[in-house]
Amino acid sequence: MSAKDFASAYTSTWCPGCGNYGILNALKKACAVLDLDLEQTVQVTGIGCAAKIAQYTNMYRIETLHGRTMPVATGVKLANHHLTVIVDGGDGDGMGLGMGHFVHTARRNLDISYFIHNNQVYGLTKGQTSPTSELGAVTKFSPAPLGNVERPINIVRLALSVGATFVARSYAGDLTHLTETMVAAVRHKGFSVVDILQPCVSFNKLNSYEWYQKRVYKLDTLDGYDSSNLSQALQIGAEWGERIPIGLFYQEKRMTLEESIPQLKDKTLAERPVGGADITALMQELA
Amino acid sequence: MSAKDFASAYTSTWCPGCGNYGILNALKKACAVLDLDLEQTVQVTGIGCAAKIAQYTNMYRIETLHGRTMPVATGVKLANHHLTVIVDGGDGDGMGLGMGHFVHTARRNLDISYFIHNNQVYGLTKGQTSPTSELGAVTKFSPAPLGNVERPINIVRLALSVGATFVARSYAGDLTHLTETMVAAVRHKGFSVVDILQPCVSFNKLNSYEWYQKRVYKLDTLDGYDSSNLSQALQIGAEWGERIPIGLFYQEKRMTLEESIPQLKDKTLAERPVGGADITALMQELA
Amino acid sequence: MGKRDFVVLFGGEAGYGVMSAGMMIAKAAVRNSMQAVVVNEYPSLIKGGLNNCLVRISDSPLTSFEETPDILGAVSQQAYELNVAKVRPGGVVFHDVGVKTDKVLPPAGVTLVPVQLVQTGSADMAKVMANSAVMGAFCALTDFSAEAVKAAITGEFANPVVQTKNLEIFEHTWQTVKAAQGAAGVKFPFALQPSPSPRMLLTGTDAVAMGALQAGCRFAAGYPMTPATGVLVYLADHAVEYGVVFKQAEDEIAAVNMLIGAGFAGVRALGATSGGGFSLMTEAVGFAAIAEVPLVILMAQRGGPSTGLPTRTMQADLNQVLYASQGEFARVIVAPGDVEECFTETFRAFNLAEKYQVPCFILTDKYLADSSVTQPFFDTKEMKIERGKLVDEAWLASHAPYLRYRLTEDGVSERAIPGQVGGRHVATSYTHGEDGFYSSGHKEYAANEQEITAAGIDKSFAKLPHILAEVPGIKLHGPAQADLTLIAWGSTKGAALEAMELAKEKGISVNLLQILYAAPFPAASVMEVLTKAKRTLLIEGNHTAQMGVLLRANTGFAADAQYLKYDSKPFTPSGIVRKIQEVMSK
Amino acid sequence: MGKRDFVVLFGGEAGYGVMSAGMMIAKAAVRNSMQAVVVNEYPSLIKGGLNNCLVRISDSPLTSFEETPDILGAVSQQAYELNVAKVRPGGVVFHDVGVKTDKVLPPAGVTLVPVQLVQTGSADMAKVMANSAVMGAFCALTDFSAEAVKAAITGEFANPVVQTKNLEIFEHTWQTVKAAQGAAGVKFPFALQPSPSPRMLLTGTDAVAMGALQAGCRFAAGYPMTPATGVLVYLADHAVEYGVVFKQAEDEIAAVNMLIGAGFAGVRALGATSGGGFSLMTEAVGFAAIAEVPLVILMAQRGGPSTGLPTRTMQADLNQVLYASQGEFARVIVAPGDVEECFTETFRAFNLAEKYQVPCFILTDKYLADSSVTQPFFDTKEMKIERGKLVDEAWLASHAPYLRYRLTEDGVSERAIPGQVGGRHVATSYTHGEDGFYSSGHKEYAANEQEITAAGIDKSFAKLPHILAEVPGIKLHGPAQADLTLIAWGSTKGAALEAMELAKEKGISVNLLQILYAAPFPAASVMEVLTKAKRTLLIEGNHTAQMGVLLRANTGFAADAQYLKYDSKPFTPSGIVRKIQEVMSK
Ligand SMILES: Cc1ncc(C[n+]2csc(CCOP(=O)(O)OP(=O)(O)O)c2C)c(N)n1
Ligand SMILES: Cc1ncc(C[n+]2csc(CCOP(=O)(O)OP(=O)(O)O)c2C)c(N)n1
Ligand code: SF4
Ligand code: SF4
Ligand SMILES: [Mg+2]
Ligand SMILES: [Mg+2]
Repeated sequence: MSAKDFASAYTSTWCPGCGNYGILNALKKACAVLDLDLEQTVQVTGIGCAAKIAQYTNMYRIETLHGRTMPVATGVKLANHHLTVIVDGGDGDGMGLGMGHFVHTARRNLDISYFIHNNQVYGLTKGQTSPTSELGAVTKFSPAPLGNVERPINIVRLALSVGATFVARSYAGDLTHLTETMVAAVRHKGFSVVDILQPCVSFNKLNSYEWYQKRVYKLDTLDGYDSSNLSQALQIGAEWGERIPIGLFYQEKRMTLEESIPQLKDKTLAERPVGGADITALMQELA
Repeated sequence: MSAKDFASAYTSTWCPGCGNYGILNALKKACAVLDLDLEQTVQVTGIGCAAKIAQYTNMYRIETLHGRTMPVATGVKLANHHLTVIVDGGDGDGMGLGMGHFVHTARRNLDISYFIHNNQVYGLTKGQTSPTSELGAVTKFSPAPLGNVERPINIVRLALSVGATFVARSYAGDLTHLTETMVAAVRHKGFSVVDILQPCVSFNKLNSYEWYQKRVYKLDTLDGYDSSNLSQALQIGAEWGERIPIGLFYQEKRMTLEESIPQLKDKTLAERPVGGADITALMQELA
Repeated sequence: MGKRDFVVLFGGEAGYGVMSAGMMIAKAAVRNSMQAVVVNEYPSLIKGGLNNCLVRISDSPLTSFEETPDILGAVSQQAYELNVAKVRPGGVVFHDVGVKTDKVLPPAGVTLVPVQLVQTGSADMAKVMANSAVMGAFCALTDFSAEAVKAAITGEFANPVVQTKNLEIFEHTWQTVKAAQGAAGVKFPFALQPSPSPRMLLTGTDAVAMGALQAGCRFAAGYPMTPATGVLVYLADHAVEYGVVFKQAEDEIAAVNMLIGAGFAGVRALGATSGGGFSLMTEAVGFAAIAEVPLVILMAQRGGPSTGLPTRTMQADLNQVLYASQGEFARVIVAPGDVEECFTETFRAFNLAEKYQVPCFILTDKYLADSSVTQPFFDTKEMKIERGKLVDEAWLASHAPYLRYRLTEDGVSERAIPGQVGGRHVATSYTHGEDGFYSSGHKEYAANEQEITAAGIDKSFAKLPHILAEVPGIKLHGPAQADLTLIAWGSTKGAALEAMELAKEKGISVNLLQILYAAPFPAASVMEVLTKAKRTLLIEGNHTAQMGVLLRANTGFAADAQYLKYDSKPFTPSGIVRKIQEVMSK
Repeated sequence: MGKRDFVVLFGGEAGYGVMSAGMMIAKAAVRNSMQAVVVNEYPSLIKGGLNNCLVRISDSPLTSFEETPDILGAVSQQAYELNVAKVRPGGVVFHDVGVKTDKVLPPAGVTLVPVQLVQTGSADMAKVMANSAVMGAFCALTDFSAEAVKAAITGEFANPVVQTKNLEIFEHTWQTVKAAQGAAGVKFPFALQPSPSPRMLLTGTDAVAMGALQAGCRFAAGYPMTPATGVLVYLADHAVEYGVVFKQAEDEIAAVNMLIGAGFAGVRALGATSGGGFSLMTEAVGFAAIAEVPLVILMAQRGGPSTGLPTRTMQADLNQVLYASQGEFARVIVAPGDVEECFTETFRAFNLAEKYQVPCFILTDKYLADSSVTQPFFDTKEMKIERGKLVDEAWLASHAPYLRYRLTEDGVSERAIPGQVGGRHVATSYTHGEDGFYSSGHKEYAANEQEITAAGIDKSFAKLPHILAEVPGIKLHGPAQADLTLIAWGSTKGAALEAMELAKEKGISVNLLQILYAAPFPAASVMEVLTKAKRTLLIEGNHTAQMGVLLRANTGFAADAQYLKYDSKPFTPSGIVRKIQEVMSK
């Protein structure tokens, strides 16, 4: 199958030039490279511009509530762990309302791929500060002259700190890199997080294509970068300013939650018959 | 004033031997050392055994909802930043429901002291797995033989990763150390987190006094430990097993949220008069 | 009228095992043809607070709490002081020798018997062993079969050392009390004989969990919250045998969204929480509804508002569940009145959730969740799994293009689940068209956004008459015609049923309209009964008569009188009878 | 009857500035003694979806939406296609030259005028400048004062380059259209003349924010959610001048709990959200209630359920707000019907929240929040701050020991705030005694736990009659006696008022019962009106007649007829009149 087989019939409503187009294209390409079985794939999204991607793809999809992708994806995966589960959502969605879920999902290590469309702003609600907005960022909620006074969250560092087993960053303006990163993330058996730098042409005038283009560099251009070294990853992950590293920061093999549950050994829950349970033993326990 | 001046008139209902007694005693002693003005101090707690501490102290107190100490404390502090704000809550309260708030409160860096009574279990609800429970821990929600399969949260490391400006660990069984740590935390201008190892004699048979006694050692016994070095703190903070470090991991001076808001320069919000606002200019804007 | 019941009350601080003592006495009774009710009351404290275990035993059906002990066993000072006034005249109080009885005197005609209940030895052990001493004293003072109790003790303690130790203490206390007391005592009035068929002593909690397993529930997610935790613990404990996964979530928001994920993926899933946790689930309830993902949640009420009284009972959360989440959509709320209904209606809820693709709530309360009653084994033969319009790949292949949200007469569309060939679609929390696509402002939808919006809401409400037609919305208990019709719901059923019998003995003919389904509201069946009612008395465990308000809102009918109770204690038959007499004397 | 209004509709995809064009026309009119209503409609998309800006202008009061344009300006194909059918006979449609008009023909008697609306030059600039072209064409075709519009343009653009450019385009388009069109046009029927006193053109959003500032609100916390975001943006924008702190929270749970913290510390605070965010605030609502911390929240309804239709209007969340959170407690819900009430009732809500120490909700909707109307300057002289039983240190000193939750006749206790000497206490989400201490099972409380539980709930409800006595629960509009009484609430007021006038012209005497307070429900005043009503028509923007149900539940009264609308569009006077005629013809 080719990338176009992964598109829905609907017209996109993103702003012309929005970074989400790049992400959608990369995702479709990645699906083609992975030769994903559409019937066996579930895309879970939140609410926001980013999350609308579910309207433009064509696997099984569930567009959840703002901030609740992680638990819905967890439910899907535990119900049928043979499914490929891909999550897309915004930085607000994931790092605002979704923060608690993110931390806990990371430590659980389910085999889920999480693509965060990080435009450092609340797009769909027309431009408020996001948890990843730069210090001083002027938005509708943090007006000039002061701007944002809360230290932004570095998604890569956070993901590393809370136990994600695959942590990468990519850029919506680099289709090849993003496609490759997505492919690797889906192939990774465990919780993979990709922080995708995504220009929002309408509400984030600061972090533009030009801004990123000047700063972004690839980790694999660093001599001897070792993606199995967590403390190195944490250290380089902290870099954000004149230079912004993209690539695979860290990958680790750790047992997934699904693997650790004996009930999921031979069958998925979805495969088990509904009904036919014999509760006699339970009744006897109480007699 | 002495420690007993900081006690309420009510009988405690903690189990005999509970680590919360040690924490309460240390808190009262710390209040005495700090010579806290009770009328200018607010204790914010959640819901759980730990949170009941608000019933046994006698400053201004607000016993909030399970998991919501951080935002309530934030509201109190922004409303009246001259108040000393102390937060007490359980590990479930803070790291379960409260996780998102914790991360965001840390990055905001308000001048609040947060004492987490970490008994690695849900005490008040009679023994379920907490986000800090050990791997393999057998509880009502993670029964034998499997026990807990989710990687526990290391509060110290998490606090360091998300930007707390004072991060310490202490132990309910060491009154002196705990008192000193609390005193330093309250004196710190910024968000201070103290992870307090607290035996729960009723529902956590694993992490007992004896267990801790064998493992706990003081950071200041380490040669050249430098509490201004974040990466060292992160590294030592990761230690958890045969040896468990306690003490001040990290301290940093950073502008607090209150300090960054110009409206709070001369007066607290609570001091400003209610009423008397002149909205003529606002009306003119719209005419 | 002969004696209806024999009531035992054991009291003591947590740790003395009064609850397990009560349960063992009840087990001994139930295994020997008796009917029993066991009601535990305890504060939201780990230690120190008073635990009461009330056991009512009879040779005829018992359905409720009634706190008039024939015999009180008080392990501690508090247990004595707070309970002694409740003892019936002619009753007996045995108490630990350490208890001072001079501060609070017993009622006239009540005998005090000091007994060594707290044992010597290590503090914790001494306390725990107290339960066997309590049982020994109880048997000695009532002539309740020591053999039956010893059998229960033997069954309870698997560890042979503990078993022997407990039996010894039981025996020793029995001997001592027998020797010392002579005449004092209150004889257990019923004849024990082995039950011909096995019967359970089970709680609402057990029954809901068993109903879920019977219904093929394979996934549960939750966060501890009294009094709902028990169901989750039950499922966790039986997860491996029954092929169930229980996931403890970081909060109730995560829990309910995990359930929705599992439901979307085609797996039957159960959540369990109480008011505070349900508050956090509010938003997701609407999501499940608009995405038409089946959802089943046990909502066990406790004392409120807010954190309130975690371990006390109330029926004050009906409105919360009725109206949770923004906007309007169909939902099902069933409020079982007893453990049997907990079982059958939980089972039914799973069917309804899938057939109608709606959120279903099982509304219980602390009292129902925690109290044990005698129950014959459930007959599960006729219980049929129904998954409604869950389609298979063959159907999908012959009905392309598949429209997940096809508009139909009954409001229910064909449902495909991930993994099926031909069923791909988008489920969404947005208002959407038949294919799930978001309707607002997209070119493809802009022209008919208004129609789509209204059609989506109509679709949801089109389900209601169909649901109403298949559920037992109400039950009428007692005579078809009566001088007074009680209106009650949920756990109040038990006390109301006993009150009905008591009233009959007093010459008042009473029947009971039990409202089993609060949503969809069974207005027609309710009115069929009420139009025939001579006089009505509404009984609810809350302040604002929530069911009464719902009744009036739906039918215009207002009850003649109300008996509202919101003091954190369950209703009693005697309390209801008093109210009946008051109403009838007007 | 003469022409009542002149209606202008501008349509185009986001980015063309049709909303700002409409606002400038309205400003020009309002500054020149006209009354105007501006209603913006846009989908929940950033770009691409159709934005409509409807401007109604009249020399007499206008209170509502009515989509029958005399003139339509269509910047894009979609704007033309989806709007052209709405134009009144005799009306004019001007459209960008790029629009193809052959696919959808205009109604009979409507003239089409092609105009170069989208400008040349850089894509973004070209779009933005379109608004000046739209205004130029509008003035040319209607003879609406170009001078007045140019003054509005000059006021709008501070940047001189942008200002000049816009004025140029305006002028150029005006000239071109005038030159080319000759006779085509529809004359603006009212005479403009400078307004004697300044009047605002303001939205419900502005009015709520201004009411809060007038009330001394010093703190706000929130998370963006359409259509509530505007109030937070307003406060953020004016924070420094008015000594207010606005804190963006990580979610709505944090927001509401920050508000509670601030309220506990004695600061007036405002939250603002819509249904989904309010769902997340549910649990804290009960916390504020039981801890008796004042809380004020703007709840702006949008299309539901769930994420629903973020930018569309509905009145379907009344029940959600009425019953949010477990357990039972007093709350206040006011549903302003227009911008003036948004201002006055927001102000009042802050007083009520402190006087009665209860949660207060201001219930608006997308339509009210976003639409602009003409409003004279508010007269604030009589607006008095009332903080109720907030005590001072002198009082505390003379009333030791201080009991924060003292039981009183009106249910309100003296309130101390941190920092005060002598006021230390514990506030809690648990059921508690008068001193705030948790009551369940503690030795000090065990004996009277039941009394404390019931007293706490009674205390909350004791507040209601006092609140009821001081709020304007209802308003009766129109004649005291009428053939038909409309019952409406919230933003429906505006359309109902105009419908009342229209009906009068048709010879039907109609009045309007506006229910302003949904809680406490003003049953007595409502019934005073309704017992006199000859016939009643209930009008609500939802499917289940939520206010009608509340009315029936509280009074037994059921309206004779209902007009329910839940298609995401606001009510119109003409729609209501049609319904009135239908009802009266039965
Ligand atoms: C509970 C809740 N609160 C608020 C909203 C409103 N809302 C919709 S999208 C959004 C933020 C979008 O920001 P982000 O997640 O970064 O996505 P983006 O639009 O930038 O891609 C918000 C606040 C909501 N839908 N639900
Ligand atoms: C929303 C909500 N969910 C669940 C509960 C029930 N609950 C009360 S305390 C508690 C956990 C206590 O654990 P922790 O915070 O670690 O405190 P501890 O009792 O161990 O000191 C829970 C789950 C609640 N009160 N509110
Ligand atoms: S607002 Fe920003 S993120 Fe949203 S579609 Fe437009 S450019 Fe993209
Ligand atoms: S249950 Fe544990 S934490 Fe709670 S009081 Fe008892 S020992 Fe302490
Ligand atoms: Mg974003
Ligand atoms: Mg704990």
